[in-house]
Amino acid sequence: MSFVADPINFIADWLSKLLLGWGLPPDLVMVLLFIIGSGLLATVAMLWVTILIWYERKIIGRIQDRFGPNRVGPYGLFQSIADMIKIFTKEHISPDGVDWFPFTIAPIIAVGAVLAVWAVIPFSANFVGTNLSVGILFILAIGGIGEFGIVFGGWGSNNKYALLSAFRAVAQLISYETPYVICFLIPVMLSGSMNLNDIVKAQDPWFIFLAPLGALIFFITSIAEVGRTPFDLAEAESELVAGFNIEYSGLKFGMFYVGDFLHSFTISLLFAALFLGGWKGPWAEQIPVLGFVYFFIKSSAAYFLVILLRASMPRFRIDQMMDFTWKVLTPLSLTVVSMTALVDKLLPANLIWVRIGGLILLNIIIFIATDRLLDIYWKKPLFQKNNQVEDASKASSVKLGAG
Amino acid sequence: MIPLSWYLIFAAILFCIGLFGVIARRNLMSVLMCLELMLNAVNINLLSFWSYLYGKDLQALVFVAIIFAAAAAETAVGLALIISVYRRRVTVNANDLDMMKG
Amino acid sequence: MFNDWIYIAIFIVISLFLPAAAIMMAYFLSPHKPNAIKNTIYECGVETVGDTWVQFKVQYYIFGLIFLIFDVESIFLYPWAVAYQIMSIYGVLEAIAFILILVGGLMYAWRKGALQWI
Amino acid sequence: MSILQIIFLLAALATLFCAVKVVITTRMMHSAFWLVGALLGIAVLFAMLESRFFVVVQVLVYIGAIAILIIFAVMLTRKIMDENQQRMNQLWGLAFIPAGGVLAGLIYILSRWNAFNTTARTAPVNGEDIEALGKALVSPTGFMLPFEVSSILLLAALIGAIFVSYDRKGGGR
Repeated sequence: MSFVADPINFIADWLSKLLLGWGLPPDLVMVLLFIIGSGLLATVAMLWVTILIWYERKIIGRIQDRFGPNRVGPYGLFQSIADMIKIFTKEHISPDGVDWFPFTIAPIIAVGAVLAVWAVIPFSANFVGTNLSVGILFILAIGGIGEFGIVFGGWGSNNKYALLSAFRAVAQLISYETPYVICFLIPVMLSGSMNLNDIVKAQDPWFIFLAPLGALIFFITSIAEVGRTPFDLAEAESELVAGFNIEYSGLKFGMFYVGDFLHSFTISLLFAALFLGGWKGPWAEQIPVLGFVYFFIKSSAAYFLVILLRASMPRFRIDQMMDFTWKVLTPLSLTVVSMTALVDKLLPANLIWVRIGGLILLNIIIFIATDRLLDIYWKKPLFQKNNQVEDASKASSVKLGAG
Repeated sequence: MIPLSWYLIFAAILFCIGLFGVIARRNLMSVLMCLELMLNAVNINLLSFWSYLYGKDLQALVFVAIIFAAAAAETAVGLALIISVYRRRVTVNANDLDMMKG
Repeated sequence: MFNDWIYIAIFIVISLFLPAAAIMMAYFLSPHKPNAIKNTIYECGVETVGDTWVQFKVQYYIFGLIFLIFDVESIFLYPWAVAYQIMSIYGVLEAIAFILILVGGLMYAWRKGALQWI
Repeated sequence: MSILQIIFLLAALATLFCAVKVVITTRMMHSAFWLVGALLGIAVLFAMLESRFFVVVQVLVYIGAIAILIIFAVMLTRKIMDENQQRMNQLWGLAFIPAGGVLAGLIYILSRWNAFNTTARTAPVNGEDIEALGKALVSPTGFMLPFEVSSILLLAALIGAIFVSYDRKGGGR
């Protein structure tokens, strides 16, 4: 193992040998290495947010025919650092009658619950925080804790707008979590493991080729989980004054912002790891640094798509949004999971091209059938006659067509 | 190593705290939360028996999964009943529900 | 091995500690000049009367309910998905029956109009 | 005392403290928040029992779904729950008798059992075998019946809860 091929494990080995050489007990050395490693990873993730904000502002600026930040540093690269220094010196106002503990802990949970996901993401063949055998469910569970950041924030603020929008946000999150949880079944099923590194290793054809519809639903629902445009109803400025974080100021507000950006990059990482082959690529097994680069490129591409959607889509209306998840995405994801399971079992596992062809054909059939059903449903509602339903299904058929 | 008895005593205490709450609290919501505590105590018991005595078997695990499903069903129906009662009577206190009294 | 949980615990503690430390640092760096007007709760127009009680719809509960049922379904479906590679076609058919039974519940909610956001 | 024992005691005491707070807190919302704390503590204990799957399931289902549902229901029925309400029944002291009796009886019966103080684990060290669990869930000689019955249980709960709580006109208050 040379330094160039795999610097992180090289340094870790060197450090553990050094510490063991000092006569420390092995358990203590392990815990120390864990603390150093996770501390570095979490710090890098937090600082990475400044780059993300710069990247997003630059791209959105270009899309809107502006320059974006271009004053501080080369290409405006230090703009977010300047913003960070500014927000550090802003006053923390805690209004009268706040519920102190939930109010304080809400921004911490909002960031921590996103950051904790990074513990199980495989960044390269042998650089992964921990090989937790239930990694997928861990990610889902951490997402469930993230909802409490919003509930605590809304409840603790002692403000009716904050409370109302917090519960709207949570209703949205849990509604989109239903197809999200079901979609996670597809990579687990195709790889036979819940360990993220095993899932990446099992992607001989990338899973996006075996389950394109699953990847699409995953992408849509994970954007809704973050709460970005077009699903940013939680902080719809024109409807609910500012969302659940209205009473927050200073860095406490900034932490919600940081959590938001970090979350949208984290879903790009997950999308790349689950459907785009993660760190897989030519010679990635031998030279782990290459795997890191591949993973970075793939997740940046996914992040670019997320930003593109934000820049080009208008916001949903809340009833359309709820209809879209409950009446389109949930039945569709259940269909995709069960049909993929059935067809993949019937196809011979060793003929790789037959498998890809069969599954893509299946996905196309399901897609066309959904499109037809939505058309029929739009003209003549299946279960009830209501104008709002027609609007919603129209919107969702347009959405599916665009996706 | 931790002896099995610690887990069992812990689960027993948790169960009894839940039982006390179920009997003593007036508010139906609170009664439901205490029921959740009792179900969790049962789950701890099952998993500790699995971990210490029957590690090779799957019965305990399936049982825990079924208890999760039962807890979910119980919460769903219980909360629905509470909401419905609240709508009709504008109270969620167990003592005030006396419509069956002659 | 227990090591994984130790790592996860350390990571969670650190990922809660970092934002907390940043907020603490900002708290000491920032000015503190509270006054009565600044500390009031944000309102459009008049002040809040009484507790911040808002009208709540049963819709929130219905969505939470359906989500709960599908979440519990995942307890059974995730082990099934892990074992998918080594099971026969009958196992897949049973899981499809399992899913279909739950879709019946979704259809009931749909027909009842409970999925409609009012 | 080993480090594991100290971790166990800390987690257990925190869980019991949260459980007591669930029982004695007057504001329902705070009670629900304490319940979340107790559930997290129980997840830590599951992790100490070498279970992998049920730790995350505990967090996913209990905290992510059931606690959220309880919080929604608390919000729905919140109007009459202010602090000046009486939180206990009139004769709440009497509840100590069954609770204490059950506790004493349980500990007495358990302490007469041989395996009570065993420390040897039989569970696999890297968590439960999820693959075997999944295979057993759908095999006719395994747990096929509980698997399908639980889906019917969930269906019944869903239909029943919607039937009871949903009111077509206006959707409730």
